[in-house]
Amino acid sequence: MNLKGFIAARSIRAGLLASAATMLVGFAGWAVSPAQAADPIKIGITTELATIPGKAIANGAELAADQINAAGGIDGRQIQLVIEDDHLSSTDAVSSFQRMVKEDHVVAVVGTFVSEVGLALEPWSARLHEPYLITGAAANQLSQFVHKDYARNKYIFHAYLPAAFLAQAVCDASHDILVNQFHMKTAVILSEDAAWTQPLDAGYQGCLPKAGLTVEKEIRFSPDTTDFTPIYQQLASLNPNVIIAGWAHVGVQPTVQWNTQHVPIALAGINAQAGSSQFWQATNGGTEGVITGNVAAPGVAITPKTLPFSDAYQKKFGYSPAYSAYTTYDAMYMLKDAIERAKSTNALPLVAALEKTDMVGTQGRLEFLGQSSQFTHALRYGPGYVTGVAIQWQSGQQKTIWPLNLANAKAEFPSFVKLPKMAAN
Amino acid sequence: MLVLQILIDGFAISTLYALGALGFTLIFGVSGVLNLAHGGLLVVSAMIAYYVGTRLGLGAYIGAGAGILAGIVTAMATYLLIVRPIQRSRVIPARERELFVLTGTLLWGVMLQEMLSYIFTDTPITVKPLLPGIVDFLGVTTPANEFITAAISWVVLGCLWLLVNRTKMGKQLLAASINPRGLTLLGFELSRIYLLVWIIYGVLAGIAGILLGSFLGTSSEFIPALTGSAFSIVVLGGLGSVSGTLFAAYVIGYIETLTAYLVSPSLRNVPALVLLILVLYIRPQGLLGRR
Amino acid sequence: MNNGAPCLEVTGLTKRFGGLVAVKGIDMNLHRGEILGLIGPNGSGKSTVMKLIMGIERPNEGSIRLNDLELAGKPTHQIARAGIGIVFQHSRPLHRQTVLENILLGLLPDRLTSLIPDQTAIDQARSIGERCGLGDVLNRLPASLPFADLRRMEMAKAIARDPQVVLVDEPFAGLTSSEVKTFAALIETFRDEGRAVLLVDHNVKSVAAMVDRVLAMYLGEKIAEGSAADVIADPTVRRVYLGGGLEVFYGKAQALENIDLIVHEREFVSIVGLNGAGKTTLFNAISGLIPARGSITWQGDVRGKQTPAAIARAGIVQCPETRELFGDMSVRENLDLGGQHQSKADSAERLEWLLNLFPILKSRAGQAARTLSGGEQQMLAIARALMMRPKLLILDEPTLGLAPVILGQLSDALTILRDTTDITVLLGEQNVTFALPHADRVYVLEHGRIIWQGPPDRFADEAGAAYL
Amino acid sequence: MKKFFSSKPFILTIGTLAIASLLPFGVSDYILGVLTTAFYFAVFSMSWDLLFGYAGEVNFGPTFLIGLGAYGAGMADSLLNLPVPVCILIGALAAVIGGVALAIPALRLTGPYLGLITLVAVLLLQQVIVIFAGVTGGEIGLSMPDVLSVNSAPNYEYALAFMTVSGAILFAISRSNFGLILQAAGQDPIAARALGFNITKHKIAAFAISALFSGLSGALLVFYLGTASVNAVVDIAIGVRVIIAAVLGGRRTIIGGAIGAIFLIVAGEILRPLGQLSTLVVAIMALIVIMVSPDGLLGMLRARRTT
Repeated sequence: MNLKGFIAARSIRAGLLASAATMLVGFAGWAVSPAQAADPIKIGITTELATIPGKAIANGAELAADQINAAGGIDGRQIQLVIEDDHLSSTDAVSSFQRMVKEDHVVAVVGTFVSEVGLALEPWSARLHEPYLITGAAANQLSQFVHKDYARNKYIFHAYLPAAFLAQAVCDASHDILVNQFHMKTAVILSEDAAWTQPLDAGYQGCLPKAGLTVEKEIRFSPDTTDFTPIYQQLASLNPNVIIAGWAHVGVQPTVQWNTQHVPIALAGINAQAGSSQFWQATNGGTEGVITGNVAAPGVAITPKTLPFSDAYQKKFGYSPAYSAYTTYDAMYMLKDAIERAKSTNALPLVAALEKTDMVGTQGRLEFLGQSSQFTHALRYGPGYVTGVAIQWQSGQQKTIWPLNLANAKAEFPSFVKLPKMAAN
Repeated sequence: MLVLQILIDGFAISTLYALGALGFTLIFGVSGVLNLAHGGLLVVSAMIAYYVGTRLGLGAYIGAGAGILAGIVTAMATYLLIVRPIQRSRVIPARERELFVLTGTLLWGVMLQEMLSYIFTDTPITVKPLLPGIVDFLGVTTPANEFITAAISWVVLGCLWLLVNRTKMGKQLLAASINPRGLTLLGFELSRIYLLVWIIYGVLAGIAGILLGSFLGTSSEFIPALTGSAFSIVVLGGLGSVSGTLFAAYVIGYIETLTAYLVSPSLRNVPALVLLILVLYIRPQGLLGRR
Repeated sequence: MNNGAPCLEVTGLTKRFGGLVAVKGIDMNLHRGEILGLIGPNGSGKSTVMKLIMGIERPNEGSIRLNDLELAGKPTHQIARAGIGIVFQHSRPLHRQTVLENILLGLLPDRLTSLIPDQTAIDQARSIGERCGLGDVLNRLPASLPFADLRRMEMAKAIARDPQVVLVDEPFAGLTSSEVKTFAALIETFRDEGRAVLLVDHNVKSVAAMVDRVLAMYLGEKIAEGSAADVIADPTVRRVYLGGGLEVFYGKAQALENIDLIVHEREFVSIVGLNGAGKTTLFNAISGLIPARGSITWQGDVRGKQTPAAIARAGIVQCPETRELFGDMSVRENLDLGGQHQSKADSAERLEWLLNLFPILKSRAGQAARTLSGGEQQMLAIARALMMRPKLLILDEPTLGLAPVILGQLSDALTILRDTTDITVLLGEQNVTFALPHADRVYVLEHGRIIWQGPPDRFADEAGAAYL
Repeated sequence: MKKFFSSKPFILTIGTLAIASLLPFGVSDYILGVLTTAFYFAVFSMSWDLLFGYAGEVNFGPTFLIGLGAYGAGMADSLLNLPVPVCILIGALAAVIGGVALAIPALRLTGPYLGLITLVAVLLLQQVIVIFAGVTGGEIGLSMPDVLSVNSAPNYEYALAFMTVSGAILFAISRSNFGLILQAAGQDPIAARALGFNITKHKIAAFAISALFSGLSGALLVFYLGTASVNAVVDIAIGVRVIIAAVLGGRRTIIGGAIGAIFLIVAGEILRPLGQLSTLVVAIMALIVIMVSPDGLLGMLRARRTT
């Protein structure tokens, strides 16, 4: 094997002695390290470390791994995480996915909250027969991909809710809060023009009227929009009761501008960044009164596992978990459970075991949909399973307002929001 | 009503564009440098202002001061670490220096972006506005911060005008942009003048970054787009022409606002890009450029 | 010699740039085996004529016919293919390719599909190179060649395609006297091969020995045509040239050889030399604008490494031939910048004094510098330099392109300056009639060397022949 | 010519390529995967160098051409279900058309102005992709039914062969009569015209050739990745990488582009343990290299040989 000498010769010629040394070590590492007898169970995490939800994925996985290892591991074997930053690039993600599979021989890969990255990785999961659990991205296409060619793509699990279910959750919450409590009647859908919001908007269009809100208009804007004034001015003239959002790429700017311009319309829907505990500071408090769907909320015991998790997370990292931390933490436990039931880390038995998952996680009861659903291998949505929560920012804190049985606060809106006159009861 | 809304909103956004691009055009006019790390300067200032003002809780004004300081420091670093070494390099042939300054500042912009995303993550933040609340102006509700932003921008523009036209130092800057050799012959050290321009650039970028950050938010991911938009405005107005830059900023600002109001918010950027291509075809020296 | 039909026939050639008429109705014939000199001072339009013939600029009117083929308005590459070659004064060679490959470039077909040069073309390039005196350096890279060889290479490229007409722009600029001779011989071989050659230059003197005919231009129009002797004798030409007005060039490859020069305190020293002799280079070396070997002693001390600005502040102030005014700033602002190193009072006093010395500037104080006439600009440049209170004032070609009446004013000002102040002056001039009256001593510079020095009264006898 | 085939750099290159072609027998799939991406980037950089280094055209938007190739091929596959080679040809064709469209302003504009046009072209393409999300997949990206191969070794060999052939062709073009004329036109367009060359024709051809290889490489890259997305093939950051790679490797050499691209990607992988900071360190290294040796890595090699 000639590689070491060859690379070394070139680098030193290149005169970059410092980097040559690094290279040499690096390549030597690559070239010699053989597939080690996998005593620990390796799990790959692909994520975007410079973002809040991306970092939360890594944190959630780390916390789960620590707890599982401390409790004796999986059938006595320790979990070892391989965390790779894909820098929000699908190219980097594909290359690190391959590295984790081929070099580290990870049992499964978990991660990404970016649909684009998830979609790029899915074909590789199928091609390399590598179980892959997506824990933050929401596009419908992610699980539809499995449905389209189950035999090939069965290795992929969408361990989060597809956009269509997220829309349903928003409608359900809107019905209970906005319509029943505040007598709202009209809504405008305001989504960033992105592929994940297409099924979301379609879902909104379908379920909002059933929930009691007439959709007056659907506005889609470019995700690189920075100035939302024209949109809010236009909305003000339509004068609906509520804005139902579909935001993930944007968040801070429309929220801040909604607040600074005193847009007299309530803001609800999915405002993904508002799910983060840092959102209050990022918006300088502009998020006061904003409602968003989220998987869980601080201090709310959706299941007996929710609070212990968020407390441990807060203790370990010093801040509260973003939604993707819950999903990733749960995904790790689903993997542990499946490996133990399958008594194997091989792909096919593991997939079969994952399909039979039925456990209680931090978000609710976890079960994957079957082949017959168009969202094959997505989490089951509905009361008793995963529904998510609706939270509202109140005085710098995220309060849960829905589901009603879990609520720790009543919804209230900033003074500049014009509410419909309460009908005399 | 709609007309007034478009006028007000377009004015605010255009003024911000103008301020953001001003330093870029100034540094090109005086020292011939196209700084492709421009967006980095704006975002560094905004991030520091946010960190000091909001995270450390020292308030909007102290935050803004820290942000401007950060702008100056970053501008100096750009000049002293990147631009000047390339300009003075013996190994880089003279006629390729421009390309190397472009490549060097481009890499510097990447470095700033990576450092910021490492320290502050990519998540967008907003700088604490100097003045909260809203104003009802002839029936159009507008955030007070928008007026403050426009007012500060115009005060800064006015100060710059006074500096250039009414002070000894300004005369030197003007002379350097017209004829650097002539200035050398009169016994002025160009190196000192360039240093000075970079400091002024830092102040301008700092203020622009903070105002942008309080109005539209900021994130390390915005750096390339901010550089791009400053570049477009400056080329559209005519490279190195301050009045051209102001004019182009208003053209782009209003075209975007009109599109957003009258056509569709999601097509907001398209007409401006098309206009840019058309202008470059028909009048490559820009709207108000000489040459 | 001029038998038969002309090979290049230019009639009524006119070119306007906006409102400016650069070339006005020029007629010109060029025969095979003939060298025609096209001369004219700066801005006379001679270079534009050359560009119009080559198609680099598009004429507004007139025709350019090569053997009855109309070329006016055609793109450059078609004109080149039709049989006209050009030797540019400044051209960027391919610096990663050898001299041979550079010459070969001129022989390549204009087709995308031709990939490998054929052997005959390579042989041809080699023989052209050898004919142009490049035989020894064919395999070297242009960067390693002396300036003269680069010019040879440009010549070789231009004749590679065997053109009937060769246009040469300032063939001798920047060359030493021995090189001038070999270049003249080379250009004469073009004529002997039956080509028509058009030499474009500033003055008759440099091309007189080899041209068959000369055509003189001024302000876009033909002012004289005939033999070199006739044109020199022509009263219009004399009038134009006595006004000075020869072209400037800058950044040209030019060397100074072992210049020893002394200027005493309160002395007025003139350096005379033709354009391209090296005056500007010398001054720029003194001002520290370009690096030079050797030493410069100033007020008793050998000068170390100093920036040009520090040198200026120390008292050596140059007023360059390009004037380097701040065109968009007012006269007053230009002057104020010169006075910024002094206290306000000193500066104001100096300004007062200067405005008396150049009264015209007083009435122009608020005007932008670039709107001034040439003479006024020159006065402003001198005045601005004087604002610095120089110990040594270097004046480089102050008479460049000025009308005689302005020369008088300038001359008067210099006289006042000499009589009323302690100033030391180093004047570079090619206009001898201006340079001599003021001077205490005179140096003559030619091709980068000092060839004569002495008092002005001996100049006419000992060194004047070359100038008058 | 003969001399060229027996020259030291040529033998070195052939030797390197020969060793590279044997790598699948000795190294892990992962190294192959990294090098596969690097090889496609190498072609991007080499194509860019033909335009910039030779024709002197400042193209700030190489990803306009790459993106057209990638999306042309990707959409042909996902919408029309055409066979893979046909898709790749369609992608290449789309890129060539884009290249010629870009050449038209290039004939009128130079320097920063052309740079801006090329940059705007990228932004417009990005907008178009987002606006027509229905057929392009929008910001999520296009998932493609077909890939070149599932296994690393064949993917690697395809990429290596493609890079070698493209590099050889681009290198030959740069050294041909055409390349010589192009270089003359880039250095001094007026002088080139005065020597009898129709530089308009040559420049358009240069844009077309550069676009052809960028487009082919973009198309192959998406068939390797199995997905076409804005942030993989259109984003300005990708274009910046391509340019930095070419400058880092050494301009006006063609081969330098390949060396720079492979260096950047391999260095990025080696520095992966630094996590988020790896890009920062690579940028610092690139900056140091171009400041110390403006002719890039290849220039360093050359300097070493001559001293």
